Amino acid sequence: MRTETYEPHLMTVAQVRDETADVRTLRLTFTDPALADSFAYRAGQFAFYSAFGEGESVFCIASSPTETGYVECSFKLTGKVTSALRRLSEGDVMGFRGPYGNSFPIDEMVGHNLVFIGGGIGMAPVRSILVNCLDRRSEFGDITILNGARSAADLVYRDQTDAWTARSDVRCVKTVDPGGDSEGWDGEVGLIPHVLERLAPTPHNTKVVLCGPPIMIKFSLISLEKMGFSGEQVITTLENRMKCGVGKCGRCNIGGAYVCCDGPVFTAAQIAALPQEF
Amino acid sequence: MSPTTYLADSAQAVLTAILAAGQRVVAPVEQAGLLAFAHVEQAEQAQLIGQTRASAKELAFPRTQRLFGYRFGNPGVELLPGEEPPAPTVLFGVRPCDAAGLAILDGVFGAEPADAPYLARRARITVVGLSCDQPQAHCACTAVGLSPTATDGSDLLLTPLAEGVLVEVLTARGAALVDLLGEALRPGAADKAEVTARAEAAMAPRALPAGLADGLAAAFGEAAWADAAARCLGCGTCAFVCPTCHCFDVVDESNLRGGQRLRVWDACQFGLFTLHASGHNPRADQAARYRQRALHKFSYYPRAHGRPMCVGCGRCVNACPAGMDIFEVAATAAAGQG
Amino acid sequence: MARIGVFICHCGENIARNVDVDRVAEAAAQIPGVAHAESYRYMCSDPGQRKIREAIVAQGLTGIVVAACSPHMHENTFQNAVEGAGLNRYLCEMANLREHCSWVHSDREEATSKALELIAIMVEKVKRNQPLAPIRVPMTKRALVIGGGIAGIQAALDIANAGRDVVLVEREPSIGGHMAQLSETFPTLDCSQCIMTPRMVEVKNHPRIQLYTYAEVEAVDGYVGNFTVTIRRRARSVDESKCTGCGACTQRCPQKKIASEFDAGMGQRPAIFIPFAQAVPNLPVIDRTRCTMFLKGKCGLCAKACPAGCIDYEQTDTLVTEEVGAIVMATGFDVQPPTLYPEYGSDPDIINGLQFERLLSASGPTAGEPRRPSNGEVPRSVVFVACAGSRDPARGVPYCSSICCMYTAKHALLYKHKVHDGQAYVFYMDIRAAGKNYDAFVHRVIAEEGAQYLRGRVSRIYRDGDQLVVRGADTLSGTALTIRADLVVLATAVTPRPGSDALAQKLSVPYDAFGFASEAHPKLRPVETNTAGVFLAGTCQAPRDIPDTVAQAGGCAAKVLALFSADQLEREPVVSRVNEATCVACFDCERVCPFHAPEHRELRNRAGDLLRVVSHINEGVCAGCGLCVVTCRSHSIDLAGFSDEQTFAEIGALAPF
Amino acid sequence: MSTETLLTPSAPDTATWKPRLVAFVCNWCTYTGADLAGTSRTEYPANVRIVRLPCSGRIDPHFIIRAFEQGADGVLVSGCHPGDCHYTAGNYHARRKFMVLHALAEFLGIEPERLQFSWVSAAEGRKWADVVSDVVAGLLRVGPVQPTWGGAGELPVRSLSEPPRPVPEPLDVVGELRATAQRWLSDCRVDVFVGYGQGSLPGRLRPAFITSPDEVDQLVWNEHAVNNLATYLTRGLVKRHGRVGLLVKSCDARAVVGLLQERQIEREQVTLLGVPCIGVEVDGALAPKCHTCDSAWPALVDEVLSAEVPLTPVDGEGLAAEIAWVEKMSPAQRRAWWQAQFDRCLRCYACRAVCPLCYCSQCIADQSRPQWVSKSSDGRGNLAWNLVRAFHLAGRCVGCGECTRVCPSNIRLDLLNAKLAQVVRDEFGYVAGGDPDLPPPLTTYLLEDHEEFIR
Repeated sequence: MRTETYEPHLMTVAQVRDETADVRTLRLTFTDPALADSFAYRAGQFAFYSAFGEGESVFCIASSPTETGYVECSFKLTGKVTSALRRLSEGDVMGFRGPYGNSFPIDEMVGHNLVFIGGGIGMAPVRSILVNCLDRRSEFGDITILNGARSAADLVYRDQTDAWTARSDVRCVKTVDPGGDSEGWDGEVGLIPHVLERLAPTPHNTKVVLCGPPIMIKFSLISLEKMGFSGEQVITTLENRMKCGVGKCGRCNIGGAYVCCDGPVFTAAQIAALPQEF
Repeated sequence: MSPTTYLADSAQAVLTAILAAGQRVVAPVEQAGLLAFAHVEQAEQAQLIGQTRASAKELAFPRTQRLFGYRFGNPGVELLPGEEPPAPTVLFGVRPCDAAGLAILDGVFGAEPADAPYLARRARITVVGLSCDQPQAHCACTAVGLSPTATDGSDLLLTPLAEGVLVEVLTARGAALVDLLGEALRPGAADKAEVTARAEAAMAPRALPAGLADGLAAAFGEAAWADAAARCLGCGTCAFVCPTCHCFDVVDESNLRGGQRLRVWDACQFGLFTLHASGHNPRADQAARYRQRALHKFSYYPRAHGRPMCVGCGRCVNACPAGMDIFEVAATAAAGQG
Repeated sequence: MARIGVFICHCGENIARNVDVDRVAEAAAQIPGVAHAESYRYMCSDPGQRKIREAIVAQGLTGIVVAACSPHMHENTFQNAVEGAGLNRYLCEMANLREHCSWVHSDREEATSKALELIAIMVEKVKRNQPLAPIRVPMTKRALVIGGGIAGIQAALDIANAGRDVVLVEREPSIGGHMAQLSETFPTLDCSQCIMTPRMVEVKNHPRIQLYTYAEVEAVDGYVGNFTVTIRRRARSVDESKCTGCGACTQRCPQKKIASEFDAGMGQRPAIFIPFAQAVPNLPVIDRTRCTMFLKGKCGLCAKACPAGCIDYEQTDTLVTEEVGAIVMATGFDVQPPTLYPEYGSDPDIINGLQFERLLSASGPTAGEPRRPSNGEVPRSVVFVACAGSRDPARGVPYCSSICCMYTAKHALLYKHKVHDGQAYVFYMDIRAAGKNYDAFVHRVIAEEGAQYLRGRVSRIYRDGDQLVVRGADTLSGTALTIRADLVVLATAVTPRPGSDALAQKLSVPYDAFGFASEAHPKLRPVETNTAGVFLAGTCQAPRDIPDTVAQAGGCAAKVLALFSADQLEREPVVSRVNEATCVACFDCERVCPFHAPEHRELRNRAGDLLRVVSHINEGVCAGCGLCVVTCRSHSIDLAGFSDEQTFAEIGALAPF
Repeated sequence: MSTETLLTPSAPDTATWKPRLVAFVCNWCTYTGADLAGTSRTEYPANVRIVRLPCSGRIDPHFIIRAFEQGADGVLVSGCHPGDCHYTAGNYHARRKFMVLHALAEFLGIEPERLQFSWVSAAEGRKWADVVSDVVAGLLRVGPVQPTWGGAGELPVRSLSEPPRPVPEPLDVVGELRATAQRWLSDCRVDVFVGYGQGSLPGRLRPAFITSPDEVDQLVWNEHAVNNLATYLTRGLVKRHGRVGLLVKSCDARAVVGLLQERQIEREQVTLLGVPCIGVEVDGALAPKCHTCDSAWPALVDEVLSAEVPLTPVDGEGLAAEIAWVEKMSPAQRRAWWQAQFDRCLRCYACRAVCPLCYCSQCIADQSRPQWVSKSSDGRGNLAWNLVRAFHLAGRCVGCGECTRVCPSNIRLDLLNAKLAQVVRDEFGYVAGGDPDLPPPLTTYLLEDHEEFIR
């Protein structure tokens, strides 16, 4: 492993996939084969991605630990670094350092029914743990997946969502906000909390993984509470700004917690106990 | 380790001996009308009265630090090393508050996963503290559990007495330095209690209320923060002169040929500090940002580490363009809650 | 990474002689982001362009640098080639290896390394280029002509006859301008009114011309293709819809002794008057500054006299708004008054050329017979002074007024024709008679008509009893001259019409220190201005004679019609754009923009509440100079094609590669 | 190549050194003129690299700073002759900016040879070649830019052109101040009154925001009333409270004029209470700005506190003397002196935070596309930041001196600002903060503006 805290590994872009007009997935492989072998991570962890010359950006690792030989990230075009990352094509070199942070408590999830809810690019961390669980399908109870987006054009992982829908051992629903459907849309139309209430998963022996924009999280939590879920049953992630990943730079500090070290995965109950500034 | 103590003629004499021993020394000097830590070659250059405008943290945590470099190829990128840490240095004449600041930074940067660039520099610094015998109007070390003669963070602490100076050896690194100094130091002991008492008596009475950490945490939602922060203009002066503030930004600088990744000081008072790429800002106004600073220092940190993330140097109060006083604001906010 | 293709042209030997193109190609391939680099003998040739197109397709190139000649030479060529391969044309840049390198540096080593750096600079730029699309602006195919002299009339008729609507605005009560005032025209001696009047009538009757006389342009908003013009129609105090032009009112007016503007003060008119017999429209107007009704509140004789009841003392100015796509400025000239030089004094018998025209005109106050203003007698000796104010930087204007030599010769000739025994003297500096048949005309005046031409200046004129004494010098013979004259005619300098500078400001047209409007380019764009869609005809731009004016007016019409030939205006997408999120609305951009492109845009939330006002650049107006970009302190404005990021990247490539 | 030399070229080997000249030129005249030099085969030194921009008005001073950062030994800026601008007036505006930049560069000790300006028309291929040859010859004379400035030996650390003057006894206006504030608040004329209250450290005052008539006793006035309260007008005060009552000294009032001029506030939003001022204290002495202040009475105010103002003649030359002191140094000394100043800059941005005329919602120092100003608090970044700031305040700085008062590193920003104010006054006849209806001097031009510095 490297000795310097901030120096990234060099990675090769192995595949570029466009999820939507502004969300792209990169598949990265280690240029150093020794690292490739020793590298391990858990679902929910995040990493820093370098576009040399422009800087670093933080995203969760969107691939599952069960998908070996590479890591994937999905990111939305927002600024200088993401637009530089979008300029990369297959074979180009970029930087990667990680994994950082805690992870989804998959061991605690074993034996439970699972509900996975992702909104927009929030589906990226959900995908990691979801694929991880699907790869160990027999260890879990009922699995419900809800992938929502503002519009049909903004739905990420559409092909995979359709593949999950086709499976008989999970219930998978995709939805778009009212007015966001377009010609040929074969999913639900409605805000995620509403569709969630329609799906009405049982709170009994169930864990919920919930990721997405702050406003969606807020209203989904209200719905979940109404449906009888406790704060401990709902697991989500915080997406604070970060620069170091090791609890030093101060950006992701919320109360006593550093999201980069103590998170990014929190239960709704844990978040409720934090100062409300995220 | 119980401190070994020595006596010397004066702090100046100790400095002379350190320089004579061939050590690289950074000490307070007067520059452009202000005291600043700078390289000294002769003991007379050092100005051992008063408080430096900036804290001593810069030597270990510089304003700008190259984390690594890179050169573009076609195709590919070649990584280049980060900065070469400076030569071993004696940081001389550090006031107990500043030394305690370094101790706090050591805790932050040393906590796993540790910060290698900081530690690389820090490992080469020997801190020679200098007790404070003439506190400033803004000094408040006693309010945060320190004293004008506190030893926290120093490898050696010099305390000027009526006759000569008391040298306390506090760490192995301090002892190693003493070994180089020869006859400038005489083994001996003296009581610094009187010095401490006199200096403390000279300080303006400042105290933080009991239960501040919990009181502030409870006051998080108070509307009063907006009033408290009304004057604050959101510059980074308080953080930049603070011995314990350590927020930083990581930026790239590059051209066609390559570039470098730098760590530069940052401050939680800047609006962009927490701004998400999406435009969402968890701390959208100055009140929230000021609250973060107050709570981080006097609530979050103390709850985890049992001491404030403040050494009472009072620099932020003194330097604030708008007359903000964090002690005052924290006490008021916590009291308002009670 | 970007995938940039670099194509290096040998330009035959032009580049290859001083630049080692193969070595440059090899080195250029090493520049980060360059996916392809090659050199070719003639990049601009068809095979050369094909190489570019093929490489774009085969290698998926994202940007192109053609290292060849100046972009002024072939940028368009290569942009077209790039577009032909499906890449946006603005993803192509040129490195100038010929004009800026191989042709100016003979040291092959130096030139070669510079060539590589020039390429690196453009590679760095093109990496940041954005695909741009031409800006299309809808167009109102209707023209505004300001000024109803011969220039405006000609432009209006040419445009209207080509089938486009025209709005013609004239400040005076009648169109016609100065040409209508002239007696005969040089060198052919056509009767000015005889050739002018039919054109004026044609304007009046033209179904495509909307004529506003006694009207002025109050405000001009908008931009090429989309101007909104506010016109102030001044109150004539006469109901145009009812007036038949019978003239009964003018007969009854008690005020009869007002100096006639049309007669240049040589004749008189009433307070309600028709400017001249052939006026178009042939309607009276009340001069409210002189009318007893307006000055004293009672009179009303004209109203009583009017059989149609069309006198309206209550009439007010009205504002009309017209939408037009192009504007022709044809505001014409004035001549300086004859009182410019104190040493010439101010004497009724010292007049300027325009006044003499009226004395010579058959429709003038003296029915064409020259008479002295002082006593009405026919002058027996007349002194003409050319350059009375022109080419005199100290006291007059430094420029040549261009028409004086000719009209002075004409005056001398016409005078001699009317007063056979009279003597004409002409003081001149030199004779500028460069037009067709002009020089022959002047010679004829000297040789056949016996006008005495004296090369020299007049130093003093004073009255001695009934006559004027003119003292001057004949510099050819070196003698001092004293001439007794009955009349002195000064060819005073031609100046722009008062107020034309204010109008130029409304039109965003620059003007020179004398007030003449500036053309976009003195040689190649003589009728265009730097404000797109605004053109110049006639003497508002510079002194000139009638044939030149008519030709220029025709040129304006052609430009306007060419503009109107497309349904939409297509403009280069090199325009400024505002980042509304960071704009602090200081509007310094508005202050500096020569084209008035920045506008105030209101940002509202969904409920319609006003959040902020920010700057917004009107793309139809923006000329892409980038001045606003530099002026904006928060850098909330950027210029497409020459963005801050592109330029910074170029500078970043300046470090030795 | 080490990382150190990757971005900032290392000290050049003088034996093989060739000057690097960057030319920013307009597309229509100079670029075409350079084309003509080519078609005429007019040889000139190969040291020049042209960056083409549409107009000299597009040549951002930041580009020039950036070029020096990237190792240029010299920069040449060239556009159309006056009157020839393709865009009518771009070069006239550019001329004013360049005038200021030229003066700033000179004041900082940048050798004139390194920053050159010219007008070269499309017809002047020969002139282009001559200008480049000349400028390159000049660069050969002055030699390479030293990667770090300095080497000028012992330098005075600050000027002492005038002995510090004692601070006059403050005028007794507190009673009337409180009464006025109380009246304004009671009459609902204002929603908040901004004045000075007692600070937490002895002898310090600080801004006080009074929202209730009962609180006016917090208001005080004395020689420690240093803050320019106008700054708060653009810091959310209006949004938070509504109508603002503001206590202003004459220098503060000038800042309000600037804000009105630049449309940052509406006159109706703010009610100004003028306080006659005969000087404030900074560092135990009369503030430098007060030495030359000739007006105890602020302009533009709605009401003014009455007081007997002793006649205090303008005393000494204030900053002008210090500017002259800086200018007396050799360019190399000046450069070193400023280098020492800028080296201390922490990039805390207190200067920006207190400046009433720094109101951008996003400062260019915080922008990353492009990274206008290097974030690093070292020679490069600090020079760029302080230059950019000074340039942005040219013709706008009202001389309240707040930036210098608050600088934790004692950087003499006031000298930079005052120098540019001098240039603007002498060249454009303009003094900032005078007339809210005048256009700021760098947003306008005169045909007859000086251009002796342009070839």
